[in-house]
Amino acid sequence: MGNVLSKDRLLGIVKTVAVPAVVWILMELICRTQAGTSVVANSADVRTFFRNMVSTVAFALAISTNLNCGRMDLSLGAQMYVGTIFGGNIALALNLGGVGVLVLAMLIGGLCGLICGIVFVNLRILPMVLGLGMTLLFECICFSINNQQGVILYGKPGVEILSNSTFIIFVVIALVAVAALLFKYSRFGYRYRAIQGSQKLASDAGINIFSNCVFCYLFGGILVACAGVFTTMYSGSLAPVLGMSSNGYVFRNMFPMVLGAWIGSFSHNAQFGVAMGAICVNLLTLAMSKLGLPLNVQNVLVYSLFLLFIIYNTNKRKFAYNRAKRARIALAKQTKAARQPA
Amino acid sequence: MGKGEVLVEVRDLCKNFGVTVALDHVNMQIKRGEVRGLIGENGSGKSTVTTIIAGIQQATSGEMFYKGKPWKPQTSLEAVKAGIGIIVQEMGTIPTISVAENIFLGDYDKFRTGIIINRHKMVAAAQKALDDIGVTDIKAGDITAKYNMEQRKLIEIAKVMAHEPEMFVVDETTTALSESGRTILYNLMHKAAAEGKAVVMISHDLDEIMEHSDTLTVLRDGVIIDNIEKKDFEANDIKQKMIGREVGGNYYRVDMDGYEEDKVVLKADCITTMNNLLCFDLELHKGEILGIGGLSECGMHDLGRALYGLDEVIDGEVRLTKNNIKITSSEIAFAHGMGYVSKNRDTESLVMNASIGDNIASTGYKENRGFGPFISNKKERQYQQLQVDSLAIKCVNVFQPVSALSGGNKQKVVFGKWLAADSDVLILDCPTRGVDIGVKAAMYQLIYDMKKAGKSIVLISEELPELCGMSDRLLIMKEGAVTGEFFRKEGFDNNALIDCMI
Amino acid sequence: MKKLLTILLSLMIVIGLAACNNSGSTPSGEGDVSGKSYKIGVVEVMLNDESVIRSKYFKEYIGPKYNVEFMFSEACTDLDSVMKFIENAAVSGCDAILNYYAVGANSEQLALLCQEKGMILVENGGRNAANEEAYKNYTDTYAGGFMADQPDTGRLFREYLEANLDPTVEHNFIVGTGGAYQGNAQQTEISINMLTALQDVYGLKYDKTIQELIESSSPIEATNDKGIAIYCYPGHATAEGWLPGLSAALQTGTYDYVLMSGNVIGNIGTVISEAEAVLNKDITVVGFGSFGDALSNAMHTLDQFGNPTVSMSTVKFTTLVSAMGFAKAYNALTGHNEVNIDTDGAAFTHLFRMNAVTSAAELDEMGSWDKDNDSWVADYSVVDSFLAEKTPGLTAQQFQENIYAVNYESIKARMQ
Amino acid sequence: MSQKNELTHDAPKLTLVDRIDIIKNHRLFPVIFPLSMLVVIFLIFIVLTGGRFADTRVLTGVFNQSLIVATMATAVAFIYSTGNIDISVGNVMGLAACLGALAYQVTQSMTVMIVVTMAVGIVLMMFNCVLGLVFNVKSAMVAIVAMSVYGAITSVLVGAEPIGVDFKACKVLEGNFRYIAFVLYFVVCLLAFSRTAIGRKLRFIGGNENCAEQTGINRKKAIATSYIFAGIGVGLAGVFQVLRTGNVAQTIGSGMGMDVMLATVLGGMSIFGGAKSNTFAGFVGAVTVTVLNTGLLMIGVPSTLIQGFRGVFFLILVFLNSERQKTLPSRQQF
Repeated sequence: MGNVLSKDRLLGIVKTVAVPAVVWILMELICRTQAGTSVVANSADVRTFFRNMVSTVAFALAISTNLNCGRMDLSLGAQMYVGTIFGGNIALALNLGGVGVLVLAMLIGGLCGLICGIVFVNLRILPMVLGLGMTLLFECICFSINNQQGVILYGKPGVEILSNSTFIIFVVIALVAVAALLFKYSRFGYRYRAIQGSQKLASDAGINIFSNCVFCYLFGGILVACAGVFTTMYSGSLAPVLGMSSNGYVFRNMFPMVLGAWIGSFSHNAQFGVAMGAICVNLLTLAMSKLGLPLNVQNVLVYSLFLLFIIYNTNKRKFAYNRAKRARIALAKQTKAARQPA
Repeated sequence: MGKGEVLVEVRDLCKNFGVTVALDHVNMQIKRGEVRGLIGENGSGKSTVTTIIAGIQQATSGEMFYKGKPWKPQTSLEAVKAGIGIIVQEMGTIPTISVAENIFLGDYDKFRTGIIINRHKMVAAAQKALDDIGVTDIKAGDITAKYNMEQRKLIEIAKVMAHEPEMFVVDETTTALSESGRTILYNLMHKAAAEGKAVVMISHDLDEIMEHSDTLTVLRDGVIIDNIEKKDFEANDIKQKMIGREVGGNYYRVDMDGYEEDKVVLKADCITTMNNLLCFDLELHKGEILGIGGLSECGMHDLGRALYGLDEVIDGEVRLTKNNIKITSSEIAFAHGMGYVSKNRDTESLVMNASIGDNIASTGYKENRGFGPFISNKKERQYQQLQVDSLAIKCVNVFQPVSALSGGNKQKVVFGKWLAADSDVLILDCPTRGVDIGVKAAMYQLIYDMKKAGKSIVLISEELPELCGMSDRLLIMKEGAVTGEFFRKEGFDNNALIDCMI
Repeated sequence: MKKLLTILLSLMIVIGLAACNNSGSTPSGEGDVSGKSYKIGVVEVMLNDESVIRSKYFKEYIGPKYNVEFMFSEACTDLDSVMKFIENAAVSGCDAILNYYAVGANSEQLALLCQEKGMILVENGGRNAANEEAYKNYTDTYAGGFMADQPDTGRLFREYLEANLDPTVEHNFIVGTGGAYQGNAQQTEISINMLTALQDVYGLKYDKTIQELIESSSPIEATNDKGIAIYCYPGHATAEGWLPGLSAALQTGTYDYVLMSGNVIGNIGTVISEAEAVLNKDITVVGFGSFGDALSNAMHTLDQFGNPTVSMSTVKFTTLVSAMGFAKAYNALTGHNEVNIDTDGAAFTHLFRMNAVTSAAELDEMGSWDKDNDSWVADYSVVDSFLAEKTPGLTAQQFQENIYAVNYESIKARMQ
Repeated sequence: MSQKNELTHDAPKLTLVDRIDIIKNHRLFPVIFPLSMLVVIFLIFIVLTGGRFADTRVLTGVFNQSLIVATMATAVAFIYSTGNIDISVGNVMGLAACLGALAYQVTQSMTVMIVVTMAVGIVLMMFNCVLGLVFNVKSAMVAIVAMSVYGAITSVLVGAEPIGVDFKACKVLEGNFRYIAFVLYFVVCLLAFSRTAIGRKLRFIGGNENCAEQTGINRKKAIATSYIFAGIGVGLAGVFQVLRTGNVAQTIGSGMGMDVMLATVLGGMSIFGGAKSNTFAGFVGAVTVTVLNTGLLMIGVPSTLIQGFRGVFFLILVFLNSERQKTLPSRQQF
């Protein structure tokens, strides 16, 4: 019994890891033949890859935190800006170094998430609508306070650690582990799943659905700020934006999130799945940049793939259904034939 | 601990929902060692009082005492921990989580070491809880969605029993259970009572409640009408107390009217669906009430859906003989004069937050057209008002949202919608489920009137008396096939019917 | 709870509004009381360091002195939002519009709109085929444009490249064309300047026209007769995939000069230094920037070879450019429209010269100038020299000369 | 005893909250509330600007500026009423306008431009719809993808220079044509939505899909109809956009999907759809947003803060206009 289970589980893990592996091989082949280079050719590529991956993992996890409960938080992008810009600047001013930037940004991001969550459980308007309003508000705050200045991380003393591959891997593992621990094994996670299934029943059973939800928002805020720090580390600086353009980050990270949910379903570990999904999407992005494709074409390609994937994902049951249907029709014909002579 | 000792006492309990009074100064004592039956029409307050005791909702005013001490639970978990459990009427399990998580819903702390919940410990404890109530075919580690509705109800029972309650409430649970499940539940109830615990049982089924309860409390409009000891149980008396007026012993039809046996209106020719039905044949005649009965999983509900084009018919065909129309979708079925009342009233038959009028008018978009494609306000208003008046739907006006109505009135709106549509063929799937006796009688009259008007009706029901009372012809199904056909003119033999079911 | 929340949120608004009314300084009577007061609407394209300085300069420095009120737009990214702002400015009582969203094709339309609303229009841009109509036919309300002196900017790049390129070593270039493919006027100008400078320095000839090269939305190799690899790379640093693309190009090891037309100096540092580390090769960055933290940071941060991340950047003094725009509008408003008219009767385009910064020291010196009310490059004396009201007999050409007179040396002398 | 049942007898005294609830539950509340809020905001601005806000120039300006978003918001109401969401309408409009402008450049005919823009608008919306209906992809997901893909295509098609349409020719059409077209479309939508089976069916589907199916409503047909109506509106908005600006730039329509959603919700439409849906929510919302923008600018609020005010107003209004549930709202479509 135990043996069978672990075999299943092993197979699941293998499948989970196989997806990014297949994507990597595919991208490698395309790059080798078309551009003559490897997808990940040198240490700079490795670093780029890891850095983008940690941002994607963090952001995608943040989206899934609320989305899995039917809450689409559009303000995550704006929270990222507030967290990164304020946290980063405060940490730099206090000379706290790279880890300080990360921690402070996550703190402020968490604060934004917390505010968003508290407003949500009190107003109880649709999460997507709330997200719109909060985006407007957060962007405005981010822009107006601090005189429209963003945060510059490039060349600042002590932030090199944020570019260190080992550190980044550590962060990725820590994020996935903490998220998995929280959502899979902790009491919070058990409650979260119950609420996910039915708010009313969970609430009747004495689970505080409101504090659980606020915590989700809090966690989301922390994660996006983490994503923001690594994004900024790569792009050197982050300038505040207006006009809901911060939403772009949310849409952009939907693909790794949805892909991750699918991959994660093999091994029943959504968080690990999101990490794998992030790897896939980042390999794709990296490969496209190696090929020197125009940005618009890259955009169209990525989103078309996204579309194809969701089409597959929503329709995969149809194949099994059709197979079962054919079998059943055959059975019906048989039964009919058997009846006729009688 | 002794039997007869008062375990729970409620004094002057009141509960208002806005302006509606649900409980009006209710006093009640629940004693150890007894099975207390609660009976009353929909909205009489029987579920309200028990849910307040069990902490699911709070009273507007009044006091409660539990084991002699004041009792004011804020959550059901608090009540459960203190020893009061409730098996609720609605689905009380969450399908997306494991059976074990459902059994210990919200009560995870005892399996916690550090911040980690010990899943193995929880599954083992849950498995034990299932074993304790005598359920062996459910694995506690599985996801709940794997199990059917009846099994999920058993999981709920295990959940309540796992906390070893001093008192537990069984709220309309048996309707969801098959014979074996009921046996399990009845045994648990009587065993608990024998051990000096208290059991409260709520049911619409008079026979059931008379058989299994020791004392019976009758509620009407939030007021306790009477407490009756087992020796004084008398069906007609109880009914009268429930409704507040004299009712005849039988509210079914009494006639022996026939139907046009040679005129088939709807014909299912060797239909097969993905679930349950395999090469199923059926003929419905003009003016016929065709009863279809069986256990809930026998495929009769699927049959209803398939006939109306809701479930895909993958082989064979359903045809309306009048225009020789093949029914492949509900759109076609509706367009050619068919109607369907689902057994899931709130989730399928009504738009809850739409008004009564909108719900009724939904079948009349075509008829109510005035000029060109535009719907005439006047015609539509008449269409709605006619049904509201003739069915005596209790409401302020037709603009009131359906969600504010009681169960019986909701069902009246559903009927009104189809009456207005003047459908020739009606498929009624459990039309009287969760409806109180008064409305039930009205429904039966309507069904009979429709028959008289030459309509053909498929009546699918899990209640045998209803089927026997109303059908011209009765088909009993088992595992997707007809196991018995009975005719009104020949009289229905209950034992023969049950034999065909099991 | 519900009521409390509503009240709280409403309070936020009220307090916010009150705060705004206090901060929104109205021109007080302390300046020259020359009678009439004016209101000018400013269409901003991007809200950045430049717009912050401009806003401060206009509101705190120019406003009180010349009795002018200013009103700023949100970031206008399309013509529709520009038109909305102009319409709102008109009903808010504006007399002139300073438009930084200048796309040639829109000029005539905006000129017409402003004419209908009875407002003066000044645009950040120059005369070209697309806006010929506006320059010719709307001179009574269209006060012309102001822009960088293109050939001069090209000269700055050329001089820098000539001085620094080692003719014995083969050099290859990445030219970031930025938003040129989307019609961004400034980035188009600078991209052209850069490509022309390369042409001049090497005496090469591109296989395609420069216009074709900069308008390509996909990366394109600017093949030429001298066999020098020049990679035109379009896009903004904020777009997803732009940085990885740049990184990929750098890591081919081909290129050692990066010329950037867009203001991306704050964004490319990491990519450059990582490429340098991998290839162990110095990569020189030449770009365009504005005074501020980003440029200062890039100039001060040394790479592993001891060179600043950005070796050379052209810069402009925001207040000088802003003062030009203001002066053109003010001249038109005060009845001195002749200053905005060219000899051929069309509206005049006034030009300013950029400065090249090649070291942190230089940057620090200039950067300290245009910072606050006591250090503006375009102080009252400069602005007065642009205004016909204050400088009697001012002509369009004289105005232009006065702009050129504000250069590195003259400012330095003044600041000391 | 039986009298206990009657509401009048023994009824508890109504608290303020109860009274508010009664008002909020009134069937016309979702219609009247946003309108009255618009009037209130309007009056506040008239007071704050010392009457300048009531100027006809301001009013026509407000109407002109809200026209494009209003048209699209009216259009998406059809989609929202079934519980679907489409935030890609901005980019659909952009691409439609772009192709329309290209058609104009080829033919130099305004009519061709209008026809092409409208047609492309309808075709693209139908494409979104087909992805949802045939492949069962959630409409919000389709929209996210469509938004990016259409945006990228527009950007490639437009290139460096905006695609110009003779703005003088536009100007001729801009005034009356726009008003007539908008009013026509608005009235048709209003009638179709509230007075024909089309709107009833859509609301019914939004209220309960299962019930709608059992009442013989073909969900796919109805939703396809809703996308066609939406497509017409979006195409029309594209035409208005071209007429207003006289050219099509790369960024056309980007981010407008969000503005449209904001306006629709502000006007009192629920993203859940269902019984309380209406078509003029979009118009009211679009006008409210414009009034806010114009008014705040006129009373001298710095442009960088206007967005923040918009956010707070938005949250307050939506909050006041929505029913507060016992549990937290969530939505599988998001």
